[in-house]
Amino acid sequence: MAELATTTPGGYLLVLAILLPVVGMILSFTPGGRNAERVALCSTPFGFALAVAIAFHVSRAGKPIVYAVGGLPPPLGIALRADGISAVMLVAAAVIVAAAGFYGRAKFATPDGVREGRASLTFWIMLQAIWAALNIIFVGGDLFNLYVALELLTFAAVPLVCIDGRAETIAAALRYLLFALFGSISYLLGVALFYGAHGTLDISLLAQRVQATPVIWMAAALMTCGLLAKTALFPLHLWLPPAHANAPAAASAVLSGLVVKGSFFLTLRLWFYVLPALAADKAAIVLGCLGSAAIIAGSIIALRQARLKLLIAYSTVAQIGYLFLVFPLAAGAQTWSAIGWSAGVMQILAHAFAKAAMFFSAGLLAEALGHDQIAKLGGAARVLPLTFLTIALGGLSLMGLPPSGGFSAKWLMLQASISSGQWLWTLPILAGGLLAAGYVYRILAPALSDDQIMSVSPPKRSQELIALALAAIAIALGFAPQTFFDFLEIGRPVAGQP
Amino acid sequence: MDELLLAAAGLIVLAVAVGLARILRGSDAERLMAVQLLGTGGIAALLLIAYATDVPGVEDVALGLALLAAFAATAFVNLLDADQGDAEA
Amino acid sequence: MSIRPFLDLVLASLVLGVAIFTITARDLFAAVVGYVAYGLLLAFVWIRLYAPDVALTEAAVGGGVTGVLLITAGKRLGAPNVSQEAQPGPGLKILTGVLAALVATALGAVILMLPDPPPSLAPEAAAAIDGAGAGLGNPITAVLMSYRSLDTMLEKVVLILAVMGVWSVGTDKAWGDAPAPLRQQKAYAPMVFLAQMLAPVGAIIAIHIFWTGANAPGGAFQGGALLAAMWMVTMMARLVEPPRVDAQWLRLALVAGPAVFLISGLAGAITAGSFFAYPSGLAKPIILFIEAFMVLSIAAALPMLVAGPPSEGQDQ
Amino acid sequence: MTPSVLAGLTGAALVGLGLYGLILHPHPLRKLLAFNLIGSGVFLVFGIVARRGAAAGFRFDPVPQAMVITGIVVAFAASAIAVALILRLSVESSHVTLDPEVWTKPNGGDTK
Amino acid sequence: MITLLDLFSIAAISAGTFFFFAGTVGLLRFPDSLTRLHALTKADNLGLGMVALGLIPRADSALSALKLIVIWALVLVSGASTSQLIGRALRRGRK
Repeated sequence: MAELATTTPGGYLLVLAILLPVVGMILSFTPGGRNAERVALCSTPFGFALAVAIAFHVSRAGKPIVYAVGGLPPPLGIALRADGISAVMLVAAAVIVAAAGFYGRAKFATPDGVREGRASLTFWIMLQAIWAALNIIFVGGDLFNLYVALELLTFAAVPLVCIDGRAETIAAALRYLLFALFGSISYLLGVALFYGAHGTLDISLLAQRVQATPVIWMAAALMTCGLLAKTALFPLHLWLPPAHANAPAAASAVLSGLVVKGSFFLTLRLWFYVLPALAADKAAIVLGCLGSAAIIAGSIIALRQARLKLLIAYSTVAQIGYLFLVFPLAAGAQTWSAIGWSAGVMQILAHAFAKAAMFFSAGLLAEALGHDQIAKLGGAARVLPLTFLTIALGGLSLMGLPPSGGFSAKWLMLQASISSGQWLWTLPILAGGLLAAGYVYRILAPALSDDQIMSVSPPKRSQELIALALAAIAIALGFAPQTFFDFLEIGRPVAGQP
Repeated sequence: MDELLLAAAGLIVLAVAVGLARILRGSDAERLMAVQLLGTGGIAALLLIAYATDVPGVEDVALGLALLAAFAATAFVNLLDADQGDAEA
Repeated sequence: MSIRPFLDLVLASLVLGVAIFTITARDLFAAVVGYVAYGLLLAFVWIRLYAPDVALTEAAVGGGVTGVLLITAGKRLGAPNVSQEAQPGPGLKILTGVLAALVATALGAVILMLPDPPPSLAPEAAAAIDGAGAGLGNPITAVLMSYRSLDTMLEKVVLILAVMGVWSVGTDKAWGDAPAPLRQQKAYAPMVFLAQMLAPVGAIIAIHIFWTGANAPGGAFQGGALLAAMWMVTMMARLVEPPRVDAQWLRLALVAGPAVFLISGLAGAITAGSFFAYPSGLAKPIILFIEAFMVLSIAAALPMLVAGPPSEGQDQ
Repeated sequence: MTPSVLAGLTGAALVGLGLYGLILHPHPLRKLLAFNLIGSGVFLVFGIVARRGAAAGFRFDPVPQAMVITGIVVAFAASAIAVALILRLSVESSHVTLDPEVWTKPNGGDTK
Repeated sequence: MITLLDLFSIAAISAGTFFFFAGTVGLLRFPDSLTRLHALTKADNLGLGMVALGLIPRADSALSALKLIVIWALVLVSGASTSQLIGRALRRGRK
């Protein structure tokens, strides 16, 4: 385990991946104005290159790459680590942030004749801050460092929700903030107990030291509870739909596609990396049940929404539910737990790309039609064919129809639940798919009808293509080769094996 | 001797804390007075603790508190009389 | 027989009493005032826990700056739209009470169960303090600036982000303008006098606390917070006005701390073989150099957080 | 009872108290106060962990104390953002409430 | 062994403690805001002043003694100004 505390080749890339968006933020903020946009957009290719380079190093080493910050290894210093899922998430974040940036140019470019605009500056800085926070979450190896990252993520996400300044969006942002603050403070309390019990916050050191004591159970419960509030798992989902539905499309995509995944990623880290020593079958079942409830409740409420963006936001609530099935399905060291693990990561990725594409499309549609009432979408597909193609492709993945990333994820989940003998989990998985088909049909059916509809303004082709590209990635994930799943296994701790 | 200083510190804190009952019932200005008294008493108690125990830096905490007590009171007074006269406030 | 246990008990019950008042008070403003008093009392608890650094931070931020922030907000919101709020029903109250009591009891029980002997990084920190550490007498400064430098740098980024977040809540039309002054009318003579007396003395004290922070309790954050308080006092006396949010010097001051930290962190890769490492022998001067800029950033950030978003027509 | 045990129990009580206020108070500023109470309770838990960790000639373990200082700064930043939102909400709308009923009308936009 | 200086300290600190008590009693028992304010300023200025005075002989460095004096002066200045401002606010409120 000592190898998890000392710097490995390529480890310096982890620091650079974190610092690039931080530097970008500072360079955007100081001169302000048009610079913010330039810096943000210029840094995305570099960030993507860094993420790919990290993935390359991880796959070549076949084990996690590590960097001890300041040359000071844990427990005193902070270590950064990237394993298979970190690398994959880094790449996904870079792609979606870049997409949101280029998509958001249409709305958030500083207008001519203005030196600096409120909404533009906020958008470009917060976008980079979200990116920085996510990168830390993906490679952070220290629970307190991860707390700072969680707060960074919150402070960046909340202003995006109320960027247009209507009272309704401010209330949504405030509610989001309060939920998120509760989440972080609960997480922090758990951190305090971890430190009190074992004198370190380094994930790999804790994994060796943790024993199933009441202190650790309490810490785990508090941290999980906090992270669930931030991930908006049912029944702590109340803040999500108004927040995600009211943000501008470019921001919604990042919030729904990436930000909630940040806190989910930490939940994964907590249970699979820090606490493998806990025989946590019951806790896993509780999380699985909450996930199932989220799938059913979220989908049913989504079916009843009148506004497209709210429908998509409730669909996020449901799709988050699937993620939590990972806990019962990937626990332990059986052969099926690897399948469950792959399914969970695949679901994160498929949903991230599909949902970002859907929100982009919803934004284009609202722009083009002047509203996003589902009841008034009659014939819209003829006016906006590319946008509806994107919605259809994204919907395909959400429903879990082949070929798509969503299908792979759900198929693997079904496999894992059957081969592990936990066949009850198949019910919410299948029911969720049917309900998703229902709400996607609700969007597509009127749009494909023969009604006449006038578009207020034609959508920008480049924006449509960006959305389509993301949807295409969600579909392409369905063709992921076995090497991809092997890559996800790198660094996955297996209970019972040191 | 140190115990004596500590006892004095305890008494002072207790005394000014009883004064906090003014927060329970009183006008806003009186609430402010109670907090101001708590601040001053707190500084006195901190000084006594600084001399009675060996925790380093307590003097500097008292110094900071003295600075901040004035600061909080200023803010408060500021609002008190912004209330009056200025209807737009 | 010492009187300390008795004093501790008194202190704990005071803290809890004021906390209960803050939660249960009818009047919003009374609750806010209670919170300020609570912040002051907490400083004592920190002294009892041998944490003067934290006590100073708690006094400066918990009692001082947060107090001003909340007092201002409480006053501006005023009473009318508060009391109409639907009060939760008794059933919900009991349910929540039970839940809160359960959480508190479980937490208390768990705290009593913390392992004995307790784990600690103090020996490692003591050993490292002369080595790669820094040569700093104050172990907390060493932890903040050396072992956990990444946290500290990010925390300053969080502050900039928070300033940006607060500014972003303003209106489009007001962007670039200054926040509303901390006081509407012209200040009275006693206020001006106080600010003129306090600010220079306070600035000296702030610098003293920052400077001793290398070896004794204190440090960049505490010094910066005191400096921030002094700037706010002068703004409340209308001796100076809040700056425009697009002022170049303000932006530079805000980013100075994290930027210098970042640059020296990057330079560490060349000069000391690792990001955020310090070349041996130069650690202390470099840390003080970075901290000086952090004081500047903190002193700029806290008042801007309190002052709120830019406000229209503040800049004729 | 040692001071650190007492402080720890106080911290636990503060967390419970704050939780009660956070859930029950309808007014966002009161919720914010409650959140700050929880925060200080959590910091106290860090404080006792630090105090218990006294070793090697130190009266305390510096690592958790440093974390508290970072935590206090972050909590303040959070309060500032929340206050800015609350004040803006009170300007934009006659009622300062987070009641979802008011805001998630199907039509969004206007609340009347 | 108790020296003369110790006696001085004890006397001064006891007096300081007394003034804090007096201040509290005044704040709670006096009939109106202005008289309560009056009680408060006594505690502020004299209470802290006596405590600081009592501690000065015990200071082990000139800097420590200076800090005591500065603290007192700070509280004196801010107490004087704020109580005047409070008084003004009270009077205007009453009109």
